[in-house]
Amino acid sequence: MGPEFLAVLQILSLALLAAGVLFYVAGSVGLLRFPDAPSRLHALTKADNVGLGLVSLAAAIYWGEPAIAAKIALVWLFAIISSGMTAQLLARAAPVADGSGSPAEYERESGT
Amino acid sequence: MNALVPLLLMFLPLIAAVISFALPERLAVWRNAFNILFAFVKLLLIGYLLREVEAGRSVEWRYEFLPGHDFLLRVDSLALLFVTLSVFLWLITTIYAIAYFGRGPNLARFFGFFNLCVLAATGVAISGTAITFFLFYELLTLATWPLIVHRGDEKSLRAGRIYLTYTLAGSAALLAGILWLKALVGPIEFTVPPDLGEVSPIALTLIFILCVGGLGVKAALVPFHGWLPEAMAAPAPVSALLHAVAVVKAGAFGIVRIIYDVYGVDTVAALNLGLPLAALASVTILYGSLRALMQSDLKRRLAYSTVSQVSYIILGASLVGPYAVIGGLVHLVHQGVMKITLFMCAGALANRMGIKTIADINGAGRSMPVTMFAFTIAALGMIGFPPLAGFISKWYLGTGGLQSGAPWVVAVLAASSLLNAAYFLPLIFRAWLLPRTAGTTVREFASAEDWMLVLPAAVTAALCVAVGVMAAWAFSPLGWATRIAETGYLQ
Amino acid sequence: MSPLDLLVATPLGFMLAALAFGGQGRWLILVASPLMMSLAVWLVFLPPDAAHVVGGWDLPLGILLRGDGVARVFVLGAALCAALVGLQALYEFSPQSGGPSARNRGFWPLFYLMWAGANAGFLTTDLFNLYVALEMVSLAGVGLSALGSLQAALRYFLFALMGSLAYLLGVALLFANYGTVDITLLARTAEADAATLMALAVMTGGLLVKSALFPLHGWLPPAHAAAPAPASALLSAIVVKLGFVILMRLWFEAFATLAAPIAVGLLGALGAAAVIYGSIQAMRQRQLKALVAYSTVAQVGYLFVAFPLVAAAPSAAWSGMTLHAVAHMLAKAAMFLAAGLMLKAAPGRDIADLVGLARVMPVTVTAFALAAISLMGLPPSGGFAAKFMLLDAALDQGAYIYAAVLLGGGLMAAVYLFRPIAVAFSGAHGRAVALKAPLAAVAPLALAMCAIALGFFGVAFAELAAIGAPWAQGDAIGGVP
Amino acid sequence: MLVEGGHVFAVTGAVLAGLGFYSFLVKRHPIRQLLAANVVGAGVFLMLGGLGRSPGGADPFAQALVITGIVIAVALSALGAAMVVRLAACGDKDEAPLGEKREGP
Amino acid sequence: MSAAFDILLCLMILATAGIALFVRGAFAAIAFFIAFGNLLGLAWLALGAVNVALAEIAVGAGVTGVALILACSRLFELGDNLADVRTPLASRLGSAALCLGFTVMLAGVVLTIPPGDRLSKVVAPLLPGLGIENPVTGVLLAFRGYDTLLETFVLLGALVAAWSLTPDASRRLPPTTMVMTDPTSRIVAEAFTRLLAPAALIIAAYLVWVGSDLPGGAFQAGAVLAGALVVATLGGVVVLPRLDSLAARIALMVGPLTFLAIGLAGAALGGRFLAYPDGLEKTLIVTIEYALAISIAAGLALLAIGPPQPMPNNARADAR
Repeated sequence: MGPEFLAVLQILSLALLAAGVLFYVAGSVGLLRFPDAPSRLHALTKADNVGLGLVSLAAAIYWGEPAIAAKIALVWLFAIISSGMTAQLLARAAPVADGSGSPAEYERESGT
Repeated sequence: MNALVPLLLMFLPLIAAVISFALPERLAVWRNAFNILFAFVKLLLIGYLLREVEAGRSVEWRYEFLPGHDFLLRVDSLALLFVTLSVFLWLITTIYAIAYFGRGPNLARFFGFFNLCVLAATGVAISGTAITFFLFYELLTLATWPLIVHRGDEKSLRAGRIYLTYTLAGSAALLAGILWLKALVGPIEFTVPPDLGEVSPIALTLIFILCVGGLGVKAALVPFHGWLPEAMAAPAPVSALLHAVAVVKAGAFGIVRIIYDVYGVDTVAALNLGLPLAALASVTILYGSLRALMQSDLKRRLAYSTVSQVSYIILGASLVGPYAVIGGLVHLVHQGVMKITLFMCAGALANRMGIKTIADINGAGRSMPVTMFAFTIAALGMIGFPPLAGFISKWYLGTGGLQSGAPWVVAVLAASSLLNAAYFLPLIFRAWLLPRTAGTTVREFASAEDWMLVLPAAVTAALCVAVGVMAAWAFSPLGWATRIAETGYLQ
Repeated sequence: MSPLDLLVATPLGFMLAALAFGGQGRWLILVASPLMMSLAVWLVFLPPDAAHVVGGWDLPLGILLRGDGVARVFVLGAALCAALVGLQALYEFSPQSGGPSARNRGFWPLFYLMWAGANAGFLTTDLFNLYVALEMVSLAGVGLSALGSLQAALRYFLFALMGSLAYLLGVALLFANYGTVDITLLARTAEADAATLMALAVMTGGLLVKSALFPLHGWLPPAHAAAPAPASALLSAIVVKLGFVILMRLWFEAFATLAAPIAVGLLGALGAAAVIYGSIQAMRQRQLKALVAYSTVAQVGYLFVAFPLVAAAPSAAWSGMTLHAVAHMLAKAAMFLAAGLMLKAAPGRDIADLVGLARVMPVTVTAFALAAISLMGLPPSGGFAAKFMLLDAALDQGAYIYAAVLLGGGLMAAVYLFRPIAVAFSGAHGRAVALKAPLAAVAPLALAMCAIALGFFGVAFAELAAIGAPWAQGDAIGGVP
Repeated sequence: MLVEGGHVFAVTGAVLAGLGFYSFLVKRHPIRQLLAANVVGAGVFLMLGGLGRSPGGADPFAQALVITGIVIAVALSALGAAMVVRLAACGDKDEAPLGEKREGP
Repeated sequence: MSAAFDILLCLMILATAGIALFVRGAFAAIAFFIAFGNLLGLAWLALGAVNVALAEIAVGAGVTGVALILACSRLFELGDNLADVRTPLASRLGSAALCLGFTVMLAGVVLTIPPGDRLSKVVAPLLPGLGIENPVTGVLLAFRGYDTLLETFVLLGALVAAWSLTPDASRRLPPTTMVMTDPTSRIVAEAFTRLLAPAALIIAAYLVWVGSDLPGGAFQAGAVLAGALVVATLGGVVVLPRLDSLAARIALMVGPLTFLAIGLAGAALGGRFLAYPDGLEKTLIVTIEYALAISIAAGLALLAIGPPQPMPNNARADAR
């Protein structure tokens, strides 16, 4: 594992980091620009999760030890699950931009 | 053993009070018996004390009450004079009160506080240090207030309010005076007069004004006498107790203590405070008699007469002459005896015949001869009719005034005697010589308990005469007062 | 096994027991009162230099528990108060007395929490531990006043919260500056630099809120007036005192050397203003418990009037100040309990409704009157002895204004305290109905009698309060030489 | 001048305390005041932590104080929130001092 | 370089705090307050205080945030629109001047105090005696064990005070049932809980165990468990018991009881109150920590959710 290999890893993690930040920015822009809650949720959950993935990958590479990498992966996993759950709940409750003030009508599963 | 007697003198009324508070109304007979028994035991204790003090043995009990301040109970000759008067008259007033009330509501409470008053009065008499005196002086206020508001109607509550306003303000002034003096010369013990040498005269004068002002409230000196006539709303035994024995005398006794035991006669003279005080006392004497003249209500007239009579004592104390001192001290006893008779008679008349105003008294002599006879003796004594009690004290006060170079004192005494005559003689005249006016119902000696109501007045009336006639006897109040004056204050 | 620890551990144990027993938890007081009283008495008779570090960890890391004079006196007073208030609460919060059961169940754990917090606060010399004790007491105080009126409790809660944060800010500054939060260490190393002065100022501000001194007293009257009688008795007697004791420790021990006379004078002035304001407000109240609550505001004023007197002549005024605090603790608890009972019997909550109560319930009215005598500072009560000592010290130092405030305060107290007593004595037959449980009046009477009895043991009290007092160790207090 | 690391956080803490105290005075609704109190608390703790910073890491004693402080702060805030809701739910109308009057005649 | 990060972080903290304090909407305020809490956690990390960072995020931002949000939602339903009534300008300016002065003075004073650790050199040599390496746990559980003991009782007291507010009417009700009203949302929450709960349990147990050597400890673990409990009640998986039910009371009291019992045992065995007999320190500390974790979890969860209320949604939840 020559020094130049390490340098490549450094560059790679920096690149991943930049990509991750890019996705975060996209998510934030989406948050600001989109008209109503569900669409904003869409922007946020999608962009930020990917951004988080890239950043954690960059961190994993930067640290290099497998134990830390595993922990970071675990963090990412929980983040994904919780953002998914919150997005679901928010979407159901948030009023749609059409001014009706009532939550979006999604098809209802029968028999729950 | 001697140290325990003053303590016992304190605890007896306390136990009597607790018993009175505790016993329910249906055991009233037991309560009355206990009260009389305890009063009688106190009298025996006084007898023992008389023998002890006569034999020159000191009787005192000391306990460090606050850091640097002692709680001292000491029975000296001056204290004994006041204690004997108050304990004896207390026994009589207890009997009178039992008869007067019979079966009323709240009597347990009445007799409880009645005994606490005894405790406070005896405490005032035998206190050895200024702090002890103040403690009992204040306790006296607290113990007498419930007696004034005993009936609980609006009039007595108002009287209670006025009484508190005057007395609490007065005691605040007294406390300030005592503590200020303590700050300058250290804790004050009565028979160990502090050396006021290096203390600035202005401070001493201010302290004197504070203390005498504070005590003057209870002694009903002119500007502070307002509460006394109002306190007439209280039942008769209370008025008798307040005027003849407890509250009023405590104030006068306090002034005597301040002048003789704290300042010393010569310091008072040096600060030339004696004369202004004498002048104030004289103004009170005249003002009291004048206002008494204008009263239509019997008890209010007696109240104003007390305002003027108590100032005789203060007049005596403030003059330098030896006879004036003796006159003042002996009047302490004589006024007590006479005034208590007047009030008990007035109470009996009101209780039995509903006599409230001067006009009602017409023809009372025929209906209640014994009471009216006692009333007449006491009234004559107040006027200063020889050989009764009043005459002796006025005589000594007059000669004392001349000795101390204040001839106007005699004029004041003469004028006040005239005024006394002006407001007492019509009463006697109406009672004996005028026919009874309609509207008064009387039970002529209907039941046995009447003798309990009338006997006390008769006894005290007899005392008025005895004190006057046997003045020369060594153990008479005059003899005792002379001995106090000679040993205590005239070196 | 030393009372210094047990005095805090036992009430905590009883709190857990009360929580465990739930409904029947109220009978625990019959065990707790005697036990705690004996611990308090045991503390009083410990050797003068009784002190030890909790868990054996030495300063500056550990916490020093010290049984000095102030601690013994206040712990004994608090034990007496809490024990008797507890007995009264046994009657007040019993199921047959009505009121929601959540309230009955909630009272006891909070009662023991307050007791433990007060004892912890009196015994420790560690500032952060004092913060936790303050929180325990304030929390219990808020909980108890919430049993009465929620509006007042919320207002008290917000005031107390801000007070604690201010106090905490001061502790943080001191720790950052000196590396210790222990009073005894601070007393040796404190010097008047910016951080210390700022810390002292901020902590004093917080503690003035806690002890309800005049401008910052807004939360006290509504909370005390609306709470049920045992709760307001505890609030007035114990909660207000802990803040004051901490201030005593700060100003006369930790920062004795840099307590400038102007600052102490300011506290004295605030105290005087509190006495006057509290008394005037009390005179204007129509409701009995509001009157008693405002009298607390006035009496707290007295304690701070004593500050400049102690700063100038510590040995003279120290016992006066402590005696006044303890006498007020006992008398105010008695008065609130008696007032609670009287209002149960009276048709309404106003003073005018107390007509004829003296005849209907003589024991309770006597307790109220005895407590009033002590609060007015009339002999032979403890209040009188305290006022006498303070007046003595004030006149010795020539502080005539403070002497006038002490005397005037006593007179004003007489005005507003005699009013309810006079109405109770008025004989016109009021619609009062006798209480079913005459035994309930035993607690206030016992407390009032203790307040009166204090008057006779002035000297013993002074010696006890002077044990380990900061000025007793030779260094003069305050900037005044 | 390079302000030492700890001072940055300490000053932030101080500013937080000031801001929180201002908001506590200005905002009238109890929930907002509760929030302000929490910010003041956080500020004080940050100040304590900042001043405890050293090359070897934060001072454990300060950390312990802060943790204890945080738990007490959360306990009080939750109690405050519960009281506000309870006050809004039932108001003070049925809160006539329960201890005073027995229900019924 | 890290100084720049610190300053940036502090600016963000001040910004979020400012918005949280002065924004008009109540929910926005609390949202920013939670963000402020998380940023504070980062600040504590920057200061190297990992224990405090955990506590700040889990307890400071987490539990307080949940409690405030729940309180606000209930206030909305009760019709209190949390409107921000404008205080008069005069008093606003006055308090602004007061607070500005106060802040400037405080900042000035803070700058005069040189940062540096105070007692870590005192703590370090004593740690081996206890058999634990994490100094914070050492201070919390041993050297300042008395503070921590009293503090757990404060938590318990706060809960009792909150629960003693419940009027009799809603005595029978469990703590305000928090179940999602919309069925599908409830399924989502339930699924999430089923996934999260075991992980939270393991993490909490790990946190307590590791607390004696690495950053962690009872309070942080308790907060994690409390979070899991709150989410569980959201999903309807768990119905939190009433305070007067035995289960709740045991869970709440186990922590303080064990701490007090061990403290008294130390005193009884000839030592002193809260003195751990040597040799047993680590085991005793860990047992206390586990007991505390349980009590803190139950306590914080019940506190965050608040006492039973005669609430509309309570009624509705029961109606179905």
